[in-house]
Amino acid sequence: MNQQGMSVIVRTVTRFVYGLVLVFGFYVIMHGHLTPGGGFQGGAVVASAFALLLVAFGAAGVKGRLDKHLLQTLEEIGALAFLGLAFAGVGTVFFYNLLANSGSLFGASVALGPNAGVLNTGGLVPLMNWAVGLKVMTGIACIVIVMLVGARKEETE
Amino acid sequence: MSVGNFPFVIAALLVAFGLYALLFKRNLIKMVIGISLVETGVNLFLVMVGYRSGGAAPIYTYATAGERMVLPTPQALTLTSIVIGLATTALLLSFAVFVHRHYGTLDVRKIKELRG
Amino acid sequence: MRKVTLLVAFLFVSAFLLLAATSMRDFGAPNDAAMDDYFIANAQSEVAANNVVTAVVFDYRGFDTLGEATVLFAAVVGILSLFRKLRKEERWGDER
Amino acid sequence: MNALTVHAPVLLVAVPLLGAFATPLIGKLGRRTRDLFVGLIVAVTAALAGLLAANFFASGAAPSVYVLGGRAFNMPLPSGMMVPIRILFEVDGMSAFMTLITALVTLAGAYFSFSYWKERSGGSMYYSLLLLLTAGIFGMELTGDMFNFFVFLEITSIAACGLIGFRVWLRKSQEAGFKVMTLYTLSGLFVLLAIALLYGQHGALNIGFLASQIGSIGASLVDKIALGLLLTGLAMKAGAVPLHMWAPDAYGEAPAPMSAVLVANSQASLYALFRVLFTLFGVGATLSANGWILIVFAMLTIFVGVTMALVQSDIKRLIAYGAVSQIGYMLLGVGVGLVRRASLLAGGAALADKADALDYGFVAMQGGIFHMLNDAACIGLLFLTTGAVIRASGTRDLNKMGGLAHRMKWTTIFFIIGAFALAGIPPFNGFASKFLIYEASFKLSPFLSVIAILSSIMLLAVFVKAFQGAFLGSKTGLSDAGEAPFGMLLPMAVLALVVIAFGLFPGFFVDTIVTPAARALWLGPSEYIGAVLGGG
Repeated sequence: MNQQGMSVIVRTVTRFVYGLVLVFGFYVIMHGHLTPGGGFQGGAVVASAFALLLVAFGAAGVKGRLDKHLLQTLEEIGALAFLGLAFAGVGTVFFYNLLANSGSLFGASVALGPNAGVLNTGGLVPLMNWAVGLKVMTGIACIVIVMLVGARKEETE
Repeated sequence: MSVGNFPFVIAALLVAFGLYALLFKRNLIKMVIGISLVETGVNLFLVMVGYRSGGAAPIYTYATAGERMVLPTPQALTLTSIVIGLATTALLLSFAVFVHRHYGTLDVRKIKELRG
Repeated sequence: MRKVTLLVAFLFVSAFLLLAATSMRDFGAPNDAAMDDYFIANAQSEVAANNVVTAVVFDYRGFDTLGEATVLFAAVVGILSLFRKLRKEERWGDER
Repeated sequence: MNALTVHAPVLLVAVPLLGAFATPLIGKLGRRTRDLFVGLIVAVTAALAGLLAANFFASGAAPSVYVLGGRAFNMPLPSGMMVPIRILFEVDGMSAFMTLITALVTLAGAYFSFSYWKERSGGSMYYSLLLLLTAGIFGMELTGDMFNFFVFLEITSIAACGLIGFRVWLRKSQEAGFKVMTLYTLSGLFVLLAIALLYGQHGALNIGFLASQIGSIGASLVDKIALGLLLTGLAMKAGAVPLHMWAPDAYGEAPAPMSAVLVANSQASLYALFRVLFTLFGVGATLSANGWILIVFAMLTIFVGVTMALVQSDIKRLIAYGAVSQIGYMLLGVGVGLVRRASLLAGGAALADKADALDYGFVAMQGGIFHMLNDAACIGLLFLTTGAVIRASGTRDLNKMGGLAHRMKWTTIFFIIGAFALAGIPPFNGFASKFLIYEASFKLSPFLSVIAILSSIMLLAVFVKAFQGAFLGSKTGLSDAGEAPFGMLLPMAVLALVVIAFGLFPGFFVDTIVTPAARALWLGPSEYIGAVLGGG
């Protein structure tokens, strides 16, 4: 693997797969309260798509597309959003799930027992999934980029 | 057929292998691998603790009615500890990169300014 | 000398681990599952989430998840701080 | 109780976390704005800790709980259940006491950093890591849930290692970072394995519930192995000999104000060790043996710490070994208390009757716990002065320094105060707590007390050597050395005032804050359990 990335086969396959991996990651985050998965898992899947880009195109190839400062800012926003959602219930108790069964956004009640699942349930849980998903995808992508670029610098020195 | 507590022994063995790598390997990267092995062993142990024989995943979407479910808490704890393991491993590897930058080696026998 | 100490410590800890594993209860038969049965029975009515594990992660034990997100945040900040750009006066080896 | 008091425990963790998440964003607005923001967050956190402690010590010192995410903050059990379902925070005398220590040290460390770290790169990340470390320490001290404790332990580990390796231009700091992170992770994994064992045995994670289970059915073999793993992991994280290899590196290589905060971190692990020994395994385990294990740890720590300090020529590392030896005094005091408590329990005596200044076990506990506060203040002061000295002279080697007393009068005075206090010289606070420890351990075994006193005298010799090397002598080779700026002198002065105040009025502080803390451990788990499960 050189600075320019890997062979043309890998790059072509990456162009196809990249979008699919992203969509799958967002699906896992979105359906976290219904199916196996959640913010962390989906975020890791999306971050793996970023890592795939890095491996296939090399650090130079993604320079314009993945900016580490932007990623870091997004990560902080995700963290703040999660903390804010935790603070939302502080009228009762910190971390109180005030949207569950309330009838508003994500506030529908769920039929007890096995069912097909409704997306509009879970109260704060889906929102937290999104906050954590944003945090994890940008955080892991940030780690991968910084470590890859840092390690490169050492090789050329 | 009952398996007794044989699966727990497997997890303990994994932890022991990791400890061995951590204590007796001389390369920083191999030490990190040792730590990862210990982590994996502990996570495996944690998730095994929550198994209930014949149980299914604790998710109601399209589940069979009246099915036995395994304990959800250890799965949540394992999820948390996997992410923590990821974070520590990443930080350890970054330190290894910088140790290599300063000392030009990853051999612990040659990195010993902090003794005594 | 150092190697012998390490070997003794290693054997000691490993023996303890194996002892703990062999004297655990049987695999697949939890002693006391009151807490987890509560989660399984009430996650749908209290949190309105079908996935009990997610209900535990984000509601019942949400604070752990905040801590976990914080750990990841700390690692990102730590790694970014290691690979940051240094100023001119921060020379290699300055002890200040 | 008003809303602020109710939510104070969780705000103590949430406010520093908010600061940590927001600091890199606010840092984009410039250094002054960021420093103002961090200063505000740290001050608010310290005020909350003060509020929590004041409210707690005024209200007659019964443990209180805060249930995270429940329908009400004080309902740990859902109807019809015997197990707490949610994570909860539990404040008793000991945790309220510990939050005071942490608040004091972080306040001094953060405000010292504003001028110490002014011309350095990466300031936003530095303060972010500092606030994360603070939040982690507060979480460790307040939480009532085993796994939650582990999560906070890992937050402090990672944030601490980020700070230790922060000066990437020093090769030693990177070596220390790797070493400390390895050992912190290992200790964390030991704790996690112990938690898994306890969960497998009892199906719960709440400390109060586990304590009541262990107390009522007795500790099984697996429980005892879990206790062994917890002891090993937490002693490693606290830096007790023979598991201390990381401690001098960590304290020595971190930026000076952060070394002070790292000492608070070690003390939080020590607090957890005491919590495990007195609350989780407070009845139904081999108490006397645990006490003697603590005493052995303590004697080794005192002795090795002081002898290693004698041979150092690096001023920071010398003080780091001094800090290691002080951990031993705390362990000694509490270990003696644990042994005495076990013999009283075996004799069938009521512990509540013995919780006064007449029983040597309780006095030892008071001494050990009071020494935590004193040590945080004077070791913090010493690390801050060292930071000022290294900044002025550009070296850490005592053989190359000299004559700083001519240029840095105030720093010299603060160094003398800190050194005398740590070595246990009368009008300062170290004497007040060490005297209690000597007195009580003499009654258990004169040998312990003789070693402790001799080590203190050796420690004084160490500091005389350091003082002579750094401050006395002619003004040589230090062209740009001058007095530390006001921003650095002020936190030092605050800590020095604390040192003197605790030394002059020890009786008042022992009665108001130390005795409730010691009682909370001494009386065992029944009150702690009662706050969670009701009845008791």
